[in-house]
Amino acid sequence: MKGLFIISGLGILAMLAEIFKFKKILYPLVLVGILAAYACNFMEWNNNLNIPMFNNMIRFDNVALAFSGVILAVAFFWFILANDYFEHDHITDHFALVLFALVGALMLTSFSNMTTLFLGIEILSIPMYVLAASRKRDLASNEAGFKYLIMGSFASGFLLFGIALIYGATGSFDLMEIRSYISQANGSLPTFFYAGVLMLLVAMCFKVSAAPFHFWAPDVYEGSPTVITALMSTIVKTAAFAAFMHLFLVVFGKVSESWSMVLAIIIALSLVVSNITAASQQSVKRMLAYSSISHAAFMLMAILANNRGFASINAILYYSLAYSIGSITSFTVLYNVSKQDGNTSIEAFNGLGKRNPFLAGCMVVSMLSLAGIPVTAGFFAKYFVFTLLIGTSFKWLIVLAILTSAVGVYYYFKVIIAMYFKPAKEEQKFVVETSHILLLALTTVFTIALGIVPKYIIEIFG
Amino acid sequence: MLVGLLIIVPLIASLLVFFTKGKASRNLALGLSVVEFILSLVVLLQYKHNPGNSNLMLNCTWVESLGIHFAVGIDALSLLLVLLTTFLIPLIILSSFNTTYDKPNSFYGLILFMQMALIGVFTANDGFLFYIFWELALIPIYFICLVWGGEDRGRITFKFFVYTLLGSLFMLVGLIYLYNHTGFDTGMKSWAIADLYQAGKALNLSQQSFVFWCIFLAFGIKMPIFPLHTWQPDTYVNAPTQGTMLLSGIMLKMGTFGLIKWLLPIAPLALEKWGGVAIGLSVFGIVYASCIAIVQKDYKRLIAYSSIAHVGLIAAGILSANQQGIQGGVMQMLAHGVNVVGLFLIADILMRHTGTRNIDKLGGIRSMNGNFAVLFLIVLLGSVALPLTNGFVGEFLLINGVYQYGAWVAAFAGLTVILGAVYMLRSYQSIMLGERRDSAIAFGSLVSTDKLVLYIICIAIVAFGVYPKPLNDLAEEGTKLIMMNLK
Amino acid sequence: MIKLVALIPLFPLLGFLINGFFGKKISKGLSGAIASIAVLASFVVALLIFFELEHSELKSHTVNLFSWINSDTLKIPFEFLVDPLSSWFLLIITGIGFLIHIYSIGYMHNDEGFARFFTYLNLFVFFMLLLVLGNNYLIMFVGWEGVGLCSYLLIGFWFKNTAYNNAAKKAFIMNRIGDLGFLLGIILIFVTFGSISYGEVFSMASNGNEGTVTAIALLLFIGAMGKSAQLPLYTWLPDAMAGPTPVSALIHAATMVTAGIYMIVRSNVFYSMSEEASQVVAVIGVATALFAATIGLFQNDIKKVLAYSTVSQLGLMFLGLGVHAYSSSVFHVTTHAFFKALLFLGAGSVIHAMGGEQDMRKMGGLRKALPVTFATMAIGTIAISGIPPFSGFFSKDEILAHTYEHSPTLWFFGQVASMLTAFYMFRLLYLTFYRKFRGTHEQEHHLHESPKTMTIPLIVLAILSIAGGLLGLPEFWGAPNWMHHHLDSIIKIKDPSVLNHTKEWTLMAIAVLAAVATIIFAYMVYIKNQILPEANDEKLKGIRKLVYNKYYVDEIYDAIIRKPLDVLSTFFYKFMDLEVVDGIVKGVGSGVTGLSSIIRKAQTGHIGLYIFSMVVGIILILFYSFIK
Amino acid sequence: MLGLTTTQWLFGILSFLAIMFALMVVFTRNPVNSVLYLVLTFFCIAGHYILLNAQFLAVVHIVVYAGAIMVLFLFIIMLMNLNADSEPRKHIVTRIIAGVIGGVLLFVMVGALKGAEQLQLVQGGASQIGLVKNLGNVLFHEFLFPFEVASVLLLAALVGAIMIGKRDTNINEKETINN
Amino acid sequence: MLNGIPINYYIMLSAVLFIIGVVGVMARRNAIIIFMCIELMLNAVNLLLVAFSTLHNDPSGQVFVFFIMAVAAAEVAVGLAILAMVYRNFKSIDIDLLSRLKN
Repeated sequence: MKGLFIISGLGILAMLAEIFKFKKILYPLVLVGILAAYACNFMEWNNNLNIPMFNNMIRFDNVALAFSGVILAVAFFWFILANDYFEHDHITDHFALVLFALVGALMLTSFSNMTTLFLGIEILSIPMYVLAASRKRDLASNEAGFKYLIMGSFASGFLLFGIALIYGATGSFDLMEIRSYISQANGSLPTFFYAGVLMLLVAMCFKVSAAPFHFWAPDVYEGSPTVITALMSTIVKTAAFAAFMHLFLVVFGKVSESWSMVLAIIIALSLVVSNITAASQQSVKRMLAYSSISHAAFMLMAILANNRGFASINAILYYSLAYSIGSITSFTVLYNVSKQDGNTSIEAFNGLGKRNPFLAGCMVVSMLSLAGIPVTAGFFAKYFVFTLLIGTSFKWLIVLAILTSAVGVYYYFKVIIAMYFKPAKEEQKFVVETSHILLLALTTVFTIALGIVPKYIIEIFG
Repeated sequence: MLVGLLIIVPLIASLLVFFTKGKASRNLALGLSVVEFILSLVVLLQYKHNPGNSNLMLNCTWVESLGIHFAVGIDALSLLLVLLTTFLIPLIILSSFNTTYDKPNSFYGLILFMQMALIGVFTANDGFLFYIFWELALIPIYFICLVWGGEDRGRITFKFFVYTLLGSLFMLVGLIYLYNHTGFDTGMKSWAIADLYQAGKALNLSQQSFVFWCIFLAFGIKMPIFPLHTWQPDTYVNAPTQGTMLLSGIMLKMGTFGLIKWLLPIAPLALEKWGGVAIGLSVFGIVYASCIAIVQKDYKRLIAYSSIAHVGLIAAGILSANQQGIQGGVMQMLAHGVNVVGLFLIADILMRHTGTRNIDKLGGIRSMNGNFAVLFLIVLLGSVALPLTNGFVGEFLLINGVYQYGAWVAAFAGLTVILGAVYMLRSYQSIMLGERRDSAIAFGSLVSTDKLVLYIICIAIVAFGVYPKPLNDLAEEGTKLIMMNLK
Repeated sequence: MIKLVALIPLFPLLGFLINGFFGKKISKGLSGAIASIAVLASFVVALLIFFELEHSELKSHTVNLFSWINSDTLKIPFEFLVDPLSSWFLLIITGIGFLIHIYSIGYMHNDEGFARFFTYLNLFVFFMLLLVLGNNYLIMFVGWEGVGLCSYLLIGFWFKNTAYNNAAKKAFIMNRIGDLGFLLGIILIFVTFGSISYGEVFSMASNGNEGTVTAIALLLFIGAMGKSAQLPLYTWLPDAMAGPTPVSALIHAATMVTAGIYMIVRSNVFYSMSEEASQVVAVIGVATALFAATIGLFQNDIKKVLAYSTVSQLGLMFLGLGVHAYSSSVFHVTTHAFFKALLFLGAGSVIHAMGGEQDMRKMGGLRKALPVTFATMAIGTIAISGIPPFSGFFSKDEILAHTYEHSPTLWFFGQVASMLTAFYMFRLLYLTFYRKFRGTHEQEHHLHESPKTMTIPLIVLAILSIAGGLLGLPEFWGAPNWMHHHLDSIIKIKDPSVLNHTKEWTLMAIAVLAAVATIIFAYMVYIKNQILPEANDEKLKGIRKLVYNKYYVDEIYDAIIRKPLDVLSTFFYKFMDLEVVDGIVKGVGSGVTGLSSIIRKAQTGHIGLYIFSMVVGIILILFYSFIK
Repeated sequence: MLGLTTTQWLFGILSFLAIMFALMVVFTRNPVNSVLYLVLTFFCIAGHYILLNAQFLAVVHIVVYAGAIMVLFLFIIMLMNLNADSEPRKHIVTRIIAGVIGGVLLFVMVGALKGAEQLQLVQGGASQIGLVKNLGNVLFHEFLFPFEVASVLLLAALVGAIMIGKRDTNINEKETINN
Repeated sequence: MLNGIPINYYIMLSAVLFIIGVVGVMARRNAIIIFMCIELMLNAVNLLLVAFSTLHNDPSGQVFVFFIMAVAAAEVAVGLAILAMVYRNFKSIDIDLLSRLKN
């Protein structure tokens, strides 16, 4: 709760920094602020006095806290990654926007009312539109921002329509009430309520970029500045999944029969489309975009398993953490590599194993993790999903997932092969700034540690 | 505790080696692997002294809520394979002394890391742990092949990796499926092998068949069994010699070992229904691979195919699921491990001394170096399973076991006795005998390390052919255990 | 003493090890001496054991060394069996082995592979002894394969010559074919009786059912076919003459090739139980005898003639086995060992004198130059032709007599075969030693009698060939058939049939007359009208051409086995493996990438399309959920 | 007349007009016109609000949309001086497809939005919920938090708009390459 | 006021308006028109919400509409800013021209 306030406060501070001339200390200030927010999260852990609040507009229960913890941690890493991204004019605006986006993300972990859901999504999205387009001279960036904007607002149209229908059926925006209403009504709900649920499903699937609502993602990811892409594929995704999970596990879990099959088909579609399309990508950045779609599909599987109790939530939490850390690593490497000769194509990685063994090593670990090879975090993430799903009637999805993830291995390993097997254009080594080295070391260790001792995350909710 | 040490030592060793440079790393690696070998001998003594020794069991919880334990233990079977591993790794390292690899520290580090994973696979008593080690073994060999491999290694190693990974993922599904059926009585799901056995036996035929094929796929690819083998020859040929040795000498045994410990006891019903198909594939693979070996020109590729043939027989014997078959499988694993390493070393020596592995370009080396010819001959006899060589015991028991499954199957499988002689003698003749070819002119006397390794291997071949009892008793004991679980 | 039976194979093993490791360092004389002494030592031990056994009540002793292979119910100890049969074979092997070792010292004295040769020879003796000593089928199999290996090594002894290497390889592989049958037989025995030790198996044999026993008998016989060069697996033996002549004498005449007979005599129970199996053995035997004999008629290579005669003699022995005349066959094995070894060694001495020439068309008139060789060889020839009182006559006659009891037809063919034998053997004698010399001048100049080391063994063997018959004088002469009594204890099921004396006398008479007649015919052909074999092979016509080229059997095998195998292999490799199996894998790969390049086209970059897809998706979802 | 009450008449007329104008928005070629049609649509919707006793909302609606947002649109359009002939048009096929898809969507929606047949709107001036006082209460008690957060949203929008709109003082060209 | 109108009518009406908006988005290339169509969709939702709030006699529906308006305003502000920028760079706001990023 306090974390939310601290971050919004930081945002406003950032805005004022330009006027009151403390640009210089802004960066450390933000880092400290995030750590402070993190600390608050810790303190609120397990003391349930402060939920629900504001007549149950948001509730920071442990799940919410855990997810905000993930988001804040990743945000911290992201700021380290992005430090030199802010080294140009109106840095303050960027800070402000990112922080406001963070506020939205935190709201999505903790919302407990359709209003806060909607506002959260918009607060998260609108700054992202701007940030995607933040390279004003760069046509790709423009296009990315523009596409994101149009598609995003179009999707929120459906989101709202769904909310409206659900409101119409249940007469409330409060998730708890909706939930109790569903359980009382047991089955005698009007048809258009289900229509509303499905529209919400569609809107959320758009946000997490699942096929066939994924088309925006690759273009936007590719067009945006790399660091922003990193932001999208980590924080935005995690937040969106927190929201998705909250809606469809906690609230609509009882009516799962109305949406599970649809979701299953969406997952299957996402798996196939994303992995197969990624196989022939030349730009690593774009490849990562597609891979993020397939990971989304995996996380959706955990939701599909719709496990009462905490298993699904655990799985999603673990998965989003593993995935975010993994992609932060890979994006950091990508960022540094592409800084060398300015393109994100796979050729840029040729001979990296010689040019900068450290970067190459970290990239290998992150690729292994994303591909789901033991003992990296990515493996456990997939493993939990499988264990959840094998108990359900959707076993065929596992088989599909395995087949497609074999394809996944193909494109992840293309990078590794390029690094160790293809000769580099120019042999000379290049240096990486210390902050990034630290970041990479941290995330890499984290990735492996998560894989070796997953219990601290997986048993977090007891 | 001791068994824990068995796994830790190579891990530490690999880390240490990573931080060395140049010659130091290979010497260090050799030393440490020897230490590991001695350690395994200590384990052997402990086991002989008291099989139930608490030193030979280690079981600490890993992820309590998921019933995952870090449970490793030494029983007769695993002991044998651990010994094989720890015996071969020093030889493999020693055999590399005449080739200079760049980044030697990572090269030897990876080998030792792989040793850790292999020992883990052989000792794991927890399904999940088994899978983890299984995959861990894959990564170092992949990089060994990718970084130090031959031409076109990018594509080939990738094929190898995806192939095996796909298989093991299916195995994971099968295991998870079992895991999901554990603990109906206790209510606590568990990965412990005993519980998996129990769960497997409780399943009905169709469920067992699902599990059977899922798991069999992984092992079949690893060994490899006939239609799943195409990754193997390319990989063997392209990998650096030490990589090939690791792959064929030890890693291949993961599959056969898995069949014994992780498939037979789990799905008895499915074995009855589908065992025939599996055996059919393996047995066909024997003849198929042998025939292909006959027309090979590249000696390394020839060995690769011969290895498929041998493994086919091993698999058939194991799948026939009787005492002789399984025990023969175990014995043959050990024999094949030693022999194939010897053969690949010989291929490497040929390459180094003559610059070619094409058997048509080679010839008359015997007249240059009779000593080498004799050693070569002994290794060769071992792999054609001549009596009083280590290969024979296993092969006899295997054919015996298969015969008990079906006389005609055994007769067909027995063709390996003939075809094996055909391609082995043919290659030996055109490499060593006849008038000396130009390629052989440079063929001087062997380097001391090569000689040493070959001598050790030949001694092992003859010694365990004449007096296999020590190994054989262990194999018998281990097999009896499995047979009990099959009941 | 019997307890020390392990010494018998041990000595040659030691000889093998010493020569193997230090052969290059020590002098030729020494290594030759070591090898010969090793064999001599084991001969002595064998002799002692033999007599001890003669006097002991208990006729079979087992000596356990160590337990070899154990698998649950399958227990295979490394165990030796000393009984009349094995002890007799021990004597043959070590005795003749020793003579041939001595001979080789002279024969090989200027070969650079001298030490290597004796290494192999000792190793062979070791395995051969293992073969006959083993107390269970697997030990026999060990020796079985071991001698196969040694014959491979010795045939290809001059490894620079590709033809020799091919011969060696052929021998090994053909033996392997037989061995597979043998192995399966052993396994079937284990599966049926739960053991493979002779004692237990034979005691239980009676309660094995007819079919199984037949199967066992036939499988074992396949093994015998390979080792003892019977149809259709005989072709390796003539080629095996590539090896040094002492090898041909020891391995391919006296000992190894008789392993098949040993094995069948050993397992006589099965054959006595199964009439079908016995008939198969008999028919194959007589067929081989006849077939090989005909080929022998037109061979010009002196060793080839002897080789085919060996095959045909072995055929006779199997004929004997087929009619349950086990002791007679062993008897013939013995006598054959004597005179065939003699003949080979004699041929060796001839070749030695001719400076490596083996073609009889280039010889002639050697009896003056090589008196000892001539005399001994003449004795051998007479012995093999079955002229009384030489040894060959008794053994052969015994077999034929028993054959007649079972089937006169078989007897007839057997008789014909022995006539042919007599013919080509005398042809050999005439062409080699009579008439005038047909070789080159320097050959004629170099002609010389062989050294003592070579002639002494010849003489010894000659004596044996003459006196060998005493071992088995026919019963109906009132004389004791020693061999028969000796082996009595190991023949589990006795052959009841007995022949009346008049019949036996007639048979014997027919045999002798036939032999004499053929010899006279041979004399007519080669001495009186001085006929020479066609100088160049192309001129041969019709049946002679066919026979001369050994009925083209090798070519036929080439056509129906080797070529198809090659074709199949190439098909498997080039098509199945590279195209189909690997092709599928590759296909999947390229399929994915292809599909990928198609699917990515859907990502046109036009927002319009994205919106379209989204709306269509929604429509489908709603449709699926609500319009039912 | 026709058994329809005034309300129903009003509803019918307003709905008809709203749909008409909405269609015009989509199908008129000239952007300026479609803006104006959209304004008209909004007015009709405002009418509906009044019918539904949401008077305050109706007023706000007019003010915000017609007054602010649409003006913004017009402003932009003028800025770019777009007009009928500069207007790009999708291919006729595409437009037909769009129409068809719209039809299908309507069809499935009709199918999906069943279940409210029995529900009647609670009528009569009794309903006070639409009044400022009432709404204010709800807004500042129940919805206080969203209200506050909305300010963050607006701030974000503000900052974003400024950042996009403002000319860069120094463009370091490095960033224009797409990484 | 006077007697009632079935809620269904309102649902249908807003559905129709919403769909018209969707069709507009699909059928036009001019980014600004597309934007307006999205606004139309939002208004359809607003109408629906108000109708429901009257149905349930519950003000929160109408309050929600305020938030939607706020968000709409914000979106339009940002959106038009981006549009202006795009126009500056591309000299057009035809969405079909913005297809550099694809495949």
